[in-house]
Amino acid sequence: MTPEMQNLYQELILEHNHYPRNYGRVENPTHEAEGYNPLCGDQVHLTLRVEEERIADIRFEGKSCAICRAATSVMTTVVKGAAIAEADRYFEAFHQLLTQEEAPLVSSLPAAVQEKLRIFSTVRLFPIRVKCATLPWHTLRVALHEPEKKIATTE
Amino acid sequence: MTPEMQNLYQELILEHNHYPRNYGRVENPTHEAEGYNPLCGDQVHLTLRVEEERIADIRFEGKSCAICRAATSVMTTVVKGAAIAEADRYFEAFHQLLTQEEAPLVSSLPAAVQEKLRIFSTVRLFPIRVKCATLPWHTLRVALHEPEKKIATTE
Amino acid sequence: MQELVAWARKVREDFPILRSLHPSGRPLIYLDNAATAQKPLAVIEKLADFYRYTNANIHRGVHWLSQEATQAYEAARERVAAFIGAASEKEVVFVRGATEGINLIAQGLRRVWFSPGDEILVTQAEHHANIVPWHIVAEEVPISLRPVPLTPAGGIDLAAVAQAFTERTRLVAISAMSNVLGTEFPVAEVAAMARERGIPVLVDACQAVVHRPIRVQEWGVDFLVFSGHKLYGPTGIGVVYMRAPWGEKLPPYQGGGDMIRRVTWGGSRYAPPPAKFEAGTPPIAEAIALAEALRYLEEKVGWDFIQAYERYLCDYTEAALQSVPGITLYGTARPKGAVWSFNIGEIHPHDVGTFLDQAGIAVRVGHHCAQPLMDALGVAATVRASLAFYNLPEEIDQLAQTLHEVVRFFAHTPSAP
Amino acid sequence: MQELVAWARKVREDFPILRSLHPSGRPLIYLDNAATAQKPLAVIEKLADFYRYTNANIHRGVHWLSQEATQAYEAARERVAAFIGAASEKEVVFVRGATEGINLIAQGLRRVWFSPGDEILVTQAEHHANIVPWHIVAEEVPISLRPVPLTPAGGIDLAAVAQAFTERTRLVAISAMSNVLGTEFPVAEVAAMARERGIPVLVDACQAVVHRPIRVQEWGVDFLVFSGHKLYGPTGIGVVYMRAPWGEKLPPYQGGGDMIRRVTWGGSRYAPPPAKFEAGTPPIAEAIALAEALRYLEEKVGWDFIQAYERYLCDYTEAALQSVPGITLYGTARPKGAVWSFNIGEIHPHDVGTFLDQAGIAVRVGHHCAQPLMDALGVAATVRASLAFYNLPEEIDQLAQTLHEVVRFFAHTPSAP
Ligand SMILES: Cc1ncc(COP(=O)(O)O)c(C=O)c1O
Ligand SMILES: Cc1ncc(COP(=O)(O)O)c(C=O)c1O
Repeated sequence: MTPEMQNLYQELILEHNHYPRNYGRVENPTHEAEGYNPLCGDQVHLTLRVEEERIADIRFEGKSCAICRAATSVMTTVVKGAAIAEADRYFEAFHQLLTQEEAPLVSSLPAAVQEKLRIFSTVRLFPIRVKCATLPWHTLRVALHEPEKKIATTE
Repeated sequence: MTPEMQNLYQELILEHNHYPRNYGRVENPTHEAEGYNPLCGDQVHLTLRVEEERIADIRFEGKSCAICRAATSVMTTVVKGAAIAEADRYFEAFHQLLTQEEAPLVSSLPAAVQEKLRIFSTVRLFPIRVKCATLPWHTLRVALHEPEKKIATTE
Repeated sequence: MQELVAWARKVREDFPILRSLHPSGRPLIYLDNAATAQKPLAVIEKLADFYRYTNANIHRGVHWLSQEATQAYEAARERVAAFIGAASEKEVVFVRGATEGINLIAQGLRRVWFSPGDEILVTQAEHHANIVPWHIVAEEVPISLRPVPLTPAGGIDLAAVAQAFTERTRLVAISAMSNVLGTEFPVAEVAAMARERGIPVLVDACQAVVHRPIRVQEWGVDFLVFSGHKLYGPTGIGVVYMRAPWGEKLPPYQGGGDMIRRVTWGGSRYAPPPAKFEAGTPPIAEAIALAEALRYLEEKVGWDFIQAYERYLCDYTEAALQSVPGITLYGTARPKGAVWSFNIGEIHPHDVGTFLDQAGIAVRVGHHCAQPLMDALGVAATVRASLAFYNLPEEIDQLAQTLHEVVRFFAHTPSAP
Repeated sequence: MQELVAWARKVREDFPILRSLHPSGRPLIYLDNAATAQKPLAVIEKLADFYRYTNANIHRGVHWLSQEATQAYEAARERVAAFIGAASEKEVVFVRGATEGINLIAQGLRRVWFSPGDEILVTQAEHHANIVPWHIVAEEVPISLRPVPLTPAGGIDLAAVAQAFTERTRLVAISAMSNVLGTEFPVAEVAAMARERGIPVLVDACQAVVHRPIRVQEWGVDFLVFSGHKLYGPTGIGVVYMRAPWGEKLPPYQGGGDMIRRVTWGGSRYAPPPAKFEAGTPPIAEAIALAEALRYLEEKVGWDFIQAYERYLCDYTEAALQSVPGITLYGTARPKGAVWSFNIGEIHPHDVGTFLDQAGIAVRVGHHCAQPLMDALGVAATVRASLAFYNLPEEIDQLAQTLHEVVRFFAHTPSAP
C-alpha cells in the first residue's frame, strides 16, 4: 500500500463509494442527464426534481470507479436543496480545486460544502483521474442548462 | 571534370548522342512502341519494319538524356538486320551487362555487337542511370512481343 | 527454464526505457505491450543514424543520398515481405499503421467490391480498427458486419463460423489474435472456409505478429495488416500485405507524388503496386527502422526464444493471477498469446489501474478499443496486462502481489456514515 | 552580410549529415531541400529520447508513461497551432504528410461538399499532391480542376484569378509557394476573393512554411497543410489545419481507435475534432519531434535570420546561375523563395544531375511531381537547386563552377562517326 494511494482514496471517498448517498432515481424527474467517460467507461445517470430554481431532489445511478461514485454521492449531498445558481458556483469551485494549483473559489463556499469538496483536492495530483471526479458535475450542468444534449462526455 | 564522369560518358556515348544513327520514323511501320521513364522524362518512340522475323528497318525519335539517346542509337545499329530472336539475345545480354557484376552472356555475341554494347558497361556503376540505357531495349521488347501494351515504362 | 529467463534478462538490457523509475521512485514494470512495445537500442540508433547519415527523399533523386535512402527503404520492404512470407515484395505497402491499412483496403473495396446488402464476417472480439472503417464504408454503401459469437472461453467454433456465412458474405475480416482476450483465432481454417466460398480474407495481425512470425501464403489470406510500433518498431509505420491480383484490382487510396505514371489537368494514370498505394513522401526512416526491428528480433533475440519464453511466462502469469481473490479472467481459450484481461470483484478497473500505476506497474484499463466485445462480456472495462519477451517472472510476482493489496485495500469496509 | 553568413556557418554545425562526404570523397553539398530538409541534432535526439524515456501509447492510459506521452503529443499540437496562428489547437490534425492531408480534406469534401460539375480553382504550378487527390474524387463525383495560368515570369495575376472563378467554383486549392518555380503566390489576396464569393480555400503550404512563419487567420483560409520532413522534422508527420466549423462539417477520414465516442455492431458515433480525424495510433514520436523542430527554428536559429539570410542567398544564387552560359531559369516572378529550376541549352537535366552528383552536389532533376507545370513550360524535366538556411555562399560558387564544367563537357563536339 503506497502513501500516494492513501492520499487519493481518502477514507471519506471510500466511505461514499461504499455507502453512496442518494442512489436511485427521482420519480417524475424534471431534469435528467447521462454522463459518460469513454476513457474508462464511467457512467452516471442523474435524475432531478427542480422546483422554483431550486434542486428539490437529486439521485444517481450508474457504474463507475470509486472516485467517480464518491464524487457523485458527495455532489448530490451538497446540491440537494441548493438553488441552481448556488450549484453552479459549487461546480466552478470544484473544477478549480481539481485543475488549478491556486483554488480560491472554494473558500467562498459554506464551510460544510467546502469540507466535503476538499476531500477530492488530492485528485488534482492524478490528472488522468480528474475527469472521474468532475464527470457528475458536468452531467449536472447538462441536466440543468443544456438538457437538449442529454449526454455529458469528457473528452 | 571528374574521372567518374569521363567513365560514364565514354567518348563513343557522346558521339552517338551527338550524331544519333537511325533517327526519324520508318514509313509504314509494322511495329512500334513508346518508351517512357517517368523518373526523368526520357521518352523514346520506336518504329520498325519487320520482314520474315527479321528487323528490316528501325528508327527512333524522342527526347532523352545522353545515355538514353546514345543507347537507343547504338541499339538501332545492332538490331537492324538482325533476326528477332537475335535481338532478344542482345536484350538479355545488355540487361545482364548493366545489372550484374558477372555478365557472361555478352561474350557469346558477335564481336562487333559486343564492342558496341560494352561502351555502356560503366553505367552499371550508376544504378539510377541504368534505366536510361535499358529504356530503348524495353521499348523494343514491347514493340516486338507485347504490341498491345504500346508503352514501355521503367518503374 | 533458467536459460530462457537468463536470456530474457540479457535482451532486456537492449531496452533503455526498462531502466526507468516511476516518479514515486519505484522501478517501471511495463505490462502495456499490447498497446505499444518498447524499442531496443538497435531501432532507436537506426532511426537516428538514418537522419545523421542517409536522410533524403526517395525514388526521385539522381543524387547519391537519395539513392542510398531509396535502397534502404526498398530493402525494408523486402525484409517485411520475407518476414510475412509474401510471394513478392510488391505485395507489401507501407502505411502509418494497422488502422490506416484497414481503411485503405476498406475504401478500395467500397469502390470495386461491395454492393448494398453485403456482409462482412468478423469475430465478436474485433478491435475498433476492424469495425469503424466498415461503418464508414456503410455510410456510402450499406453493408453490415456479422460477428461470429465467442465461446464462453473466448474462442471461436468453426461450426459457428460456418453458420455465420450467408449468401451475402463478401469478405471475412478477422483478427488473428484478440488484443483483449489473447485468443489466437484459427485463421488458416477460417481462410480455407472462405476460399471454398470464393470470399477474400483480411487479417488484422497486429497482436499475432508480435508473438510469432506469420506466413501469409500458408494462411492463404488476401490482405493482412499490422503496426510497426507494436512490433518493437517506431510509431508512424505499418504494413499492408495485399495478394498480387488485389494490388491491380483496388483503386489507389490517396493521390499525390510517386504513385502516378502521368498527370495532366484532365486526369491521372497510376503507377503499378505498391507505388500506387504510397502517395507522397512515405514514412522513410520509420520503414527502415521497422526493418531493423525485424532484424533485431530475428538475429539477436530469436523467434524460437520469443515463443518458448512467452509460453513459460504465460503459464507463470496465469497461475499468479489465479491466486488473486475474486479475479475474473477473460479469455481462457487456447491457443492464447501473452495478453491477460481481468476484473476483480466489484472493484472498478480504473481504480485498479491507478493503484498499479502507483506501484510502478503500467497496465491498460478501459475498453481497449473493443466496445462491442465489452458489451458481449457485460462489462464497461477491464484491466489488461500484456507481456513481451523482456518481461521477467519477478515482474509478474510484483503484479500479483500488488493485486492482492488492491483486494485488501478495497475490501476494507469503511465505517458507516 | 558577414554576420548572417557567420551565423549560418554556426547553425550548420547542428546538422550532422552536412559533414558527410560523397563516395567520391568530395564534401556533400545538399541543395535538395525542397524535397526534404536535413535534421538538426536537437530533432534527432528528441526522437531518440522519446523512445529512450517516454515511449507509450497515448490517450488511453492511466499509467504515468502514457500520461507523459499524451502530454508531450498534445503539447506538440499546441506548438503547431501557435506556429501557424490557429485560433485553437483543436484545429490542428496530425497526419503523415501534406499528401495525406489533402486527401483527407478531399475525401471529406467529396462526401459533404461537391456536386457533379463543380470546379476547383488551382494554379498551373500545383504539385501532384494538390491535383491527383481531386482526380480521385472526380472518379466518384465528376468535378474538374480549373488552373489559373501563370505569367511568363511564373507568377499569377489577380485579374487572371478573377477570371478563373465561375459559378461552379466550389473550392480554391492553391500552393502558397511553388516547389518548382519558387514563386510565392498571393494567398491572402486570393483567399479574400474566394471569401467574397463564399468559397472555401485550401492552401498547400509545404514549401512556404519552410521559409517564413505563416498565419492562417491573417491569410483567412479554411484549410492548410504541410509536411514535417520539409520543415526540419522527421518523416511520417504532417499537419492539417482545419478552421473550426469544418472540423464539425467533414466526416471522419479513417475509422478506428481513439476517434470514436461509442461503437456497437450497428454503427459508430465519432469523437469531436481533432480526435475524429486521428484514427488509430498516431505518429506520436514524430509529432513530438516536429514540435522540437519548430522550437529549434524559433529559439535557436531564429525566423528573422532565416528570412534575412535566405534573401541574401537567393540574390547570390541568382547572380551565380545567370553566369552559366545557355541557362534558362524558370520562375523569376517576385516574391520568390529559395528554389531554382533551370535547364542548360539542350543538355538533358538527368545528365546535369549526374554530373553535379559526382561533384558531391545533390540537386533534384525531373518533373518534381508537377507534370502539368512541365507541360506548360514545354519541358519534360528541369534541374532544381533548393536552399536552406544552412547552405553557404561557397556551396553556390561550387554549384555555378560545376555547371560551367557541365557546359564545357557537353559543348565538346565529338569527332563525327
Ligand atoms: C508544394 C508541395 N506540395 C505537396 C508536397 C507533398 O509533400 P509530401 O510528399 O511530404 O506529402 C510537396 C513535396 O513533395 C510539395 O513541394
Ligand atoms: C488487434 C488490433 N488491431 C488494430 C489495432 C490498431 O493499431 P494502430 O493503432 O497501430 O493502428 C490494434 C492496436 O491498437 C490492435 O490491437
